[in-house]
Amino acid sequence: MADLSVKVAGVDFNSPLIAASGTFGFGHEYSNFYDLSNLGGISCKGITLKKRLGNPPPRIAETPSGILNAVGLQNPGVDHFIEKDLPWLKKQGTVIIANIAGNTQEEYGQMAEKLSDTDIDMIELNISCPNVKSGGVAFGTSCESVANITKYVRDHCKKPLIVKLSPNVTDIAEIAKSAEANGADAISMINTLTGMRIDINTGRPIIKNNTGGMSGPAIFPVAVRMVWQTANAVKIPIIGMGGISKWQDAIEMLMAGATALQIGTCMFTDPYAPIKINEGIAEFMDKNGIKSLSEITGSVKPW
Amino acid sequence: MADLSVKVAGVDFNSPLIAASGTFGFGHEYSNFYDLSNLGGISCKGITLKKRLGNPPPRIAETPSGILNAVGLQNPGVDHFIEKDLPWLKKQGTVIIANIAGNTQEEYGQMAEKLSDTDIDMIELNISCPNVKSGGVAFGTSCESVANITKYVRDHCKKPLIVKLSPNVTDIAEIAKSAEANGADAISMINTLTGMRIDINTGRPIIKNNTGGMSGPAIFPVAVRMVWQTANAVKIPIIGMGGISKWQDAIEMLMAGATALQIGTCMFTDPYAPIKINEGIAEFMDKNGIKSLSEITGSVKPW
Amino acid sequence: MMSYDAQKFKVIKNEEIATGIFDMWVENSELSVLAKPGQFAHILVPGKVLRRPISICDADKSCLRLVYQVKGEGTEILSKVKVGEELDILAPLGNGFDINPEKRYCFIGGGIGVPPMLYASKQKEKPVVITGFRNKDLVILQSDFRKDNCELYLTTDDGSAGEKAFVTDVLKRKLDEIDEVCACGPMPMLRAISEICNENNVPCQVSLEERMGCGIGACLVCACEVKRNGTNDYVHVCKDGPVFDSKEVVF
Amino acid sequence: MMSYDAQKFKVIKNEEIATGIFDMWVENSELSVLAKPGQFAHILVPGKVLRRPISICDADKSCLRLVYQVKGEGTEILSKVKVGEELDILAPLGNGFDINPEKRYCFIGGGIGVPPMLYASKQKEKPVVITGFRNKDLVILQSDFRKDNCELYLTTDDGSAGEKAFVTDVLKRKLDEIDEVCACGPMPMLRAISEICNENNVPCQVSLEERMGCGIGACLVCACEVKRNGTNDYVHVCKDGPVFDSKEVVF
Ligand SMILES: Cc1cc2nc3c(=O)[nH]c(=O)nc-3n(C[C@H](O)[C@H](O)[C@H](O)COP(=O)(O)OP(=O)(O)OC[C@H]3O[C@@H](n4cnc5c(N)ncnc54)[C@H](O)[C@@H]3O)c2cc1C
Ligand SMILES: Cc1cc2nc3c(=O)[nH]c(=O)nc-3n(C[C@H](O)[C@H](O)[C@H](O)COP(=O)(O)OP(=O)(O)OC[C@H]3O[C@@H](n4cnc5c(N)ncnc54)[C@H](O)[C@@H]3O)c2cc1C
Ligand SMILES: Cc1cc2nc3c(=O)[nH]c(=O)nc-3n(C[C@H](O)[C@H](O)[C@H](O)COP(=O)(O)O)c2cc1C
Ligand SMILES: Cc1cc2nc3c(=O)[nH]c(=O)nc-3n(C[C@H](O)[C@H](O)[C@H](O)COP(=O)(O)O)c2cc1C
Ligand code: FES
Ligand code: FES
Repeated sequence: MADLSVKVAGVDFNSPLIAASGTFGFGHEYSNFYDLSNLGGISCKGITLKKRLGNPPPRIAETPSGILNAVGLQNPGVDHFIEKDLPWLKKQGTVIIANIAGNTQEEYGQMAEKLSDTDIDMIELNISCPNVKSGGVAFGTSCESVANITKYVRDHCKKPLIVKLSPNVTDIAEIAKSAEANGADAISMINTLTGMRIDINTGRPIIKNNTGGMSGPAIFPVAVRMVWQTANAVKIPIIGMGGISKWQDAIEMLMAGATALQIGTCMFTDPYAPIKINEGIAEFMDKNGIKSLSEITGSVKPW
Repeated sequence: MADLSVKVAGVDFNSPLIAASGTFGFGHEYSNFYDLSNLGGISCKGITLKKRLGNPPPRIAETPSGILNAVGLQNPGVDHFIEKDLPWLKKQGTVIIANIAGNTQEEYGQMAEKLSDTDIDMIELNISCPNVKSGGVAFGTSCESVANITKYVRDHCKKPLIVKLSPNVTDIAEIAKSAEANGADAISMINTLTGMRIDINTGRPIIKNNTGGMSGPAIFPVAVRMVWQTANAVKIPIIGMGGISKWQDAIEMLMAGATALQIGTCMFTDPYAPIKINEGIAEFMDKNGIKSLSEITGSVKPW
Repeated sequence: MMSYDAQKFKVIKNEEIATGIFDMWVENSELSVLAKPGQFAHILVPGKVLRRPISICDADKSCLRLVYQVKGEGTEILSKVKVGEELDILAPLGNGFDINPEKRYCFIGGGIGVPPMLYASKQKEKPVVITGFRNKDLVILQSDFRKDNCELYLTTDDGSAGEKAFVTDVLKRKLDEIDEVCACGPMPMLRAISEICNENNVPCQVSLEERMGCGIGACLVCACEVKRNGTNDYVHVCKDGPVFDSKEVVF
Repeated sequence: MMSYDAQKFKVIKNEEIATGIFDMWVENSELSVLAKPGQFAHILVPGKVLRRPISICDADKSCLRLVYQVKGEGTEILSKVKVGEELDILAPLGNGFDINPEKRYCFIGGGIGVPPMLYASKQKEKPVVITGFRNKDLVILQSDFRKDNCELYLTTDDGSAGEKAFVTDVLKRKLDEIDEVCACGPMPMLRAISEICNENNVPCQVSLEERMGCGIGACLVCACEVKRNGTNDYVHVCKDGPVFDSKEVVF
């Protein structure tokens, strides 16, 4: 079978598919379906300094070819994660990425420091969560704030640092450049597009948070476009995501410029999606005589 | 049957459904399917000062529950429109809106002046077209540029002025406020979300323009969210659009804050969509004892 | 560990049994035998991104029975699936009812909450079963319960079938004869049942609904507020439930 | 003016006639009688936003015949539509071939461009028909053309069926016997045919493909570059075509 390994910011992944933060919890549940080493890595549920209850339900709605969610970063807090979840995760034979979110710069810094003293493989800076009141996406929507937070966390972080970008911006390539210039080792993109659904029978938003983050196949073309624009603007590797649900999407996202991929929503549709996507990628490589995924990354030939 | 009329910026529409610019040409073709007075109005294909050939094909691609297009404003120019198309359109018993796009502020102004001397009903300022090299979306992505162009055109325009907003921005409500403060009589939103698809067999973008504008059901939740945010920020009426494909969507968009609606892509799927959507709206109104669509506009009750 | 593609079920029946309510039997002997009362099936409706959770109404060695009401687009599509087609279903999921062999039970179902009570009631000899519906057009599964030889009560809000009463009216009459209640149905009904049980010191298990993503506990979307050790917390319907101790639930 | 929901066609046949190529007959007597050779049908594939344009391969008083190749998701779904189901089809659309009763024609089809030539060739008595395919697995409609009593040529790129030749090789041999050419197939083939025709002063009509939106001329997405009166312009395959004078087309 084809060699599916990729390297991002010095870290080796045995497959390009990483479980997207928030869709895979801390891995326990999906380990009932398959060996987690089938995944290149796991980006854990977004964690905060202190335990968070998250938003009241309903937290999810369906949309044409997509979903909206507003979980609101429910998580047990960074200390619990380090003590209870990380040790088990590290035994699963896959790269473990901590996805962190803070209310303040200092909180991000504190978490990065705590995690730097563990054997976590990478840290993903979530400055793009649209579903929390303070912090969240606010850090991710201007070049200046992205520059500040990236620099600050970089100074408190000894691990490879991924900055995860929000698509709810006018010029994502500029934002990526800010992250790159201030110490990001990689970019991951895209987080969810903010959306809303209303139940016309009750006149109420379906999601209690009113708005939610859109993910799934519907957003795929936006993600491909943004990855392409960003790949043309930065030199650091990009972990592409947003709506990937089949192997063809994976190839397309790599062609647009991604070095590795994350998948989330497609696992709600089919928990075995990562296995099937990997098989499809391998077949495509074999059929086209492609030895390494790096040959595909960024290979799109624009007109 | 329920009263489907709405009023936007002093103009009366006998139905809330307006054909979205670029999807309906100048109406001739669809008049083979039904009387155009079934529509509340027609926003004509975007016109420019001089004739434009538009982009080379392919100009369209399919995406999950949506499409990408990059027609690039192919049109015969404003003079041809006024002379050849407008007279016929004005006889169709429906509101006629000119959608104008320019390379420079002056071009917009010249077109507005020419159209002000005709019996066109309204002018829609297209500052959000993502598929042309100069002008286009550039005018629509910062508050300052929106303020400038709106003010300039306002000074050259004697017709009710609609400003059409791009969703490819960080804060659409702020942009709407700029348009309102500078003389817009109404907002129409959203134009297409920029996206990209790649043919993995050729490694080429499917659309010759590389990127295209995404429309159709996939973008509906983003449109609803943006209309809701904007309705909370401005007092002028909003013409809501983006992915409406069934009567339920129409009600939802009205609840979010729209006074009238535009529909585009859904007519590619079903040319009779406007007829069916109007029927559904009327039934909903009858069933719920709603006398006027103004009762529905903005009636969402956020949590 | 489940295996790749193990979740294929063959539809062997899919019929309307009351206005807008369908009775579907799906076959997969490997997974059906594992089903416990109160668990649910997470059904992939062709063309949809999210699966639909439906309670297991009954199960035998080879099949699951799922009784569902057409509500929106997903169940509409489901109702058109033909016998012989395959469905992708994750099942059985969640924790079911905890049924003690020593105790006397009352199983209460309201509306589309009635189906899971069938499989549950089969775990006991001649249990009390109370079923409530809005009106006669929505009455389902009566002959199944009767076949099962239970003490069956039928109520409707308008008296168009059975007794004109709420399930709680019947419950109050039977309190002396039972040790525990298992209930599924609309929230107001569950709240009322729970209050009666609490007042009378009768343990009560309720099966809850919440919109779901993964269905297995990973995405945290199906949150349900509970009070445990004096503090409120969110647990998850798909993994921690759908059955909860009614005392914990913040209604 | 067409009427609301007039565009429902009933599928009465949908069979694979060569590897990945399907022969579909759809019934709607009101619209089928209007079909002219070279026009197309715009088919709504269930679940898809965009319709799929397919040439009319044949037509009678009540039915349209559509022969299509499974390429992507839409035609894949189409190939699974069952007899008896209804499809929403806009047809007939576009301008077909302009066939002069006085002239001798040569109809040329390449690959999946062969189907529209069947209906076209039926307009003439014993016309020359040249069909070309990549290999024998993709050969279609030979017996239909033969039934139609035309002078039929079969070529394949690899010689696995008929003559190992390009359609242009045959065309060159027949030039003396014909007055006009109608062709449909891949762009390189059409370009080659067009060049031969130009050199020999034989008029040539070509049927083109382009990705479509509305299918009726309103959205301007199906642009095709032509040279008219010395300047280049975009016309539209759905409304101005799909058949064009090959001299105008900018290949
Ligand atoms: C554990 C559990 C067991 C259930 N058992 C049954 C049963 O046995 N029979 C039955 O008829 N119904 C049952 N339901 C409710 C059933 O899941 C919904 O009616 C169904 O999902 C609606 O889908 P739809 O496509 O018709 O509606 P849509 O409105 O199209 O659904 C849109 C989305 O919202 C979700 N959704 C909508 N309503 C509900 C709801 N009430 N609960 C959870 N998700 C919802 C859908 O799953 C889908 O993701 C159960 C729900 C849960 C959580
Ligand atoms: C006027 C006309 C007549 C045609 N006649 C036939 C015919 O008789 N038999 C036949 O097999 N094919 C014919 N085609 C080509 C056929 O339309 C495409 O093969 C088909 O649309 C592919 O759809 P898909 O869902 O399989 O592919 P997908 O890749 O899923 O399609 C995605 C989108 O691209 C469009 N698309 C993809 N390829 C083409 C193409 N070559 N031309 C136009 N649109 C395309 C689709 O319509 C759809 O909108 C014709 C095309 C045109 C324009
Ligand atoms: C239920 C849910 C929860 C999520 N939680 C997080 C999170 O905690 N942190 C984060 O960075 N992204 C979160 N995301 C965003 C995903 O990681 C991902 O960026 C997005 O879903 C797009 O990818 P997809 O279309 O493959 O799902 C969440 C997404 C979903 C659907
Ligand atoms: C083929 C096509 C051409 C378009 N051309 C224009 C245009 O000329 N001017 C404009 O303002 N919007 C144009 N649009 C955008 C639509 O008017 C509308 O904003 C968008 O499609 C979202 O609505 P929908 O999802 O209902 O199609 C075009 C859209 C499509 C699909
Ligand atoms: S649905 Fe994902 S945790 Fe319950
Ligand atoms: S497809 Fe719309 S103009 Fe041809």
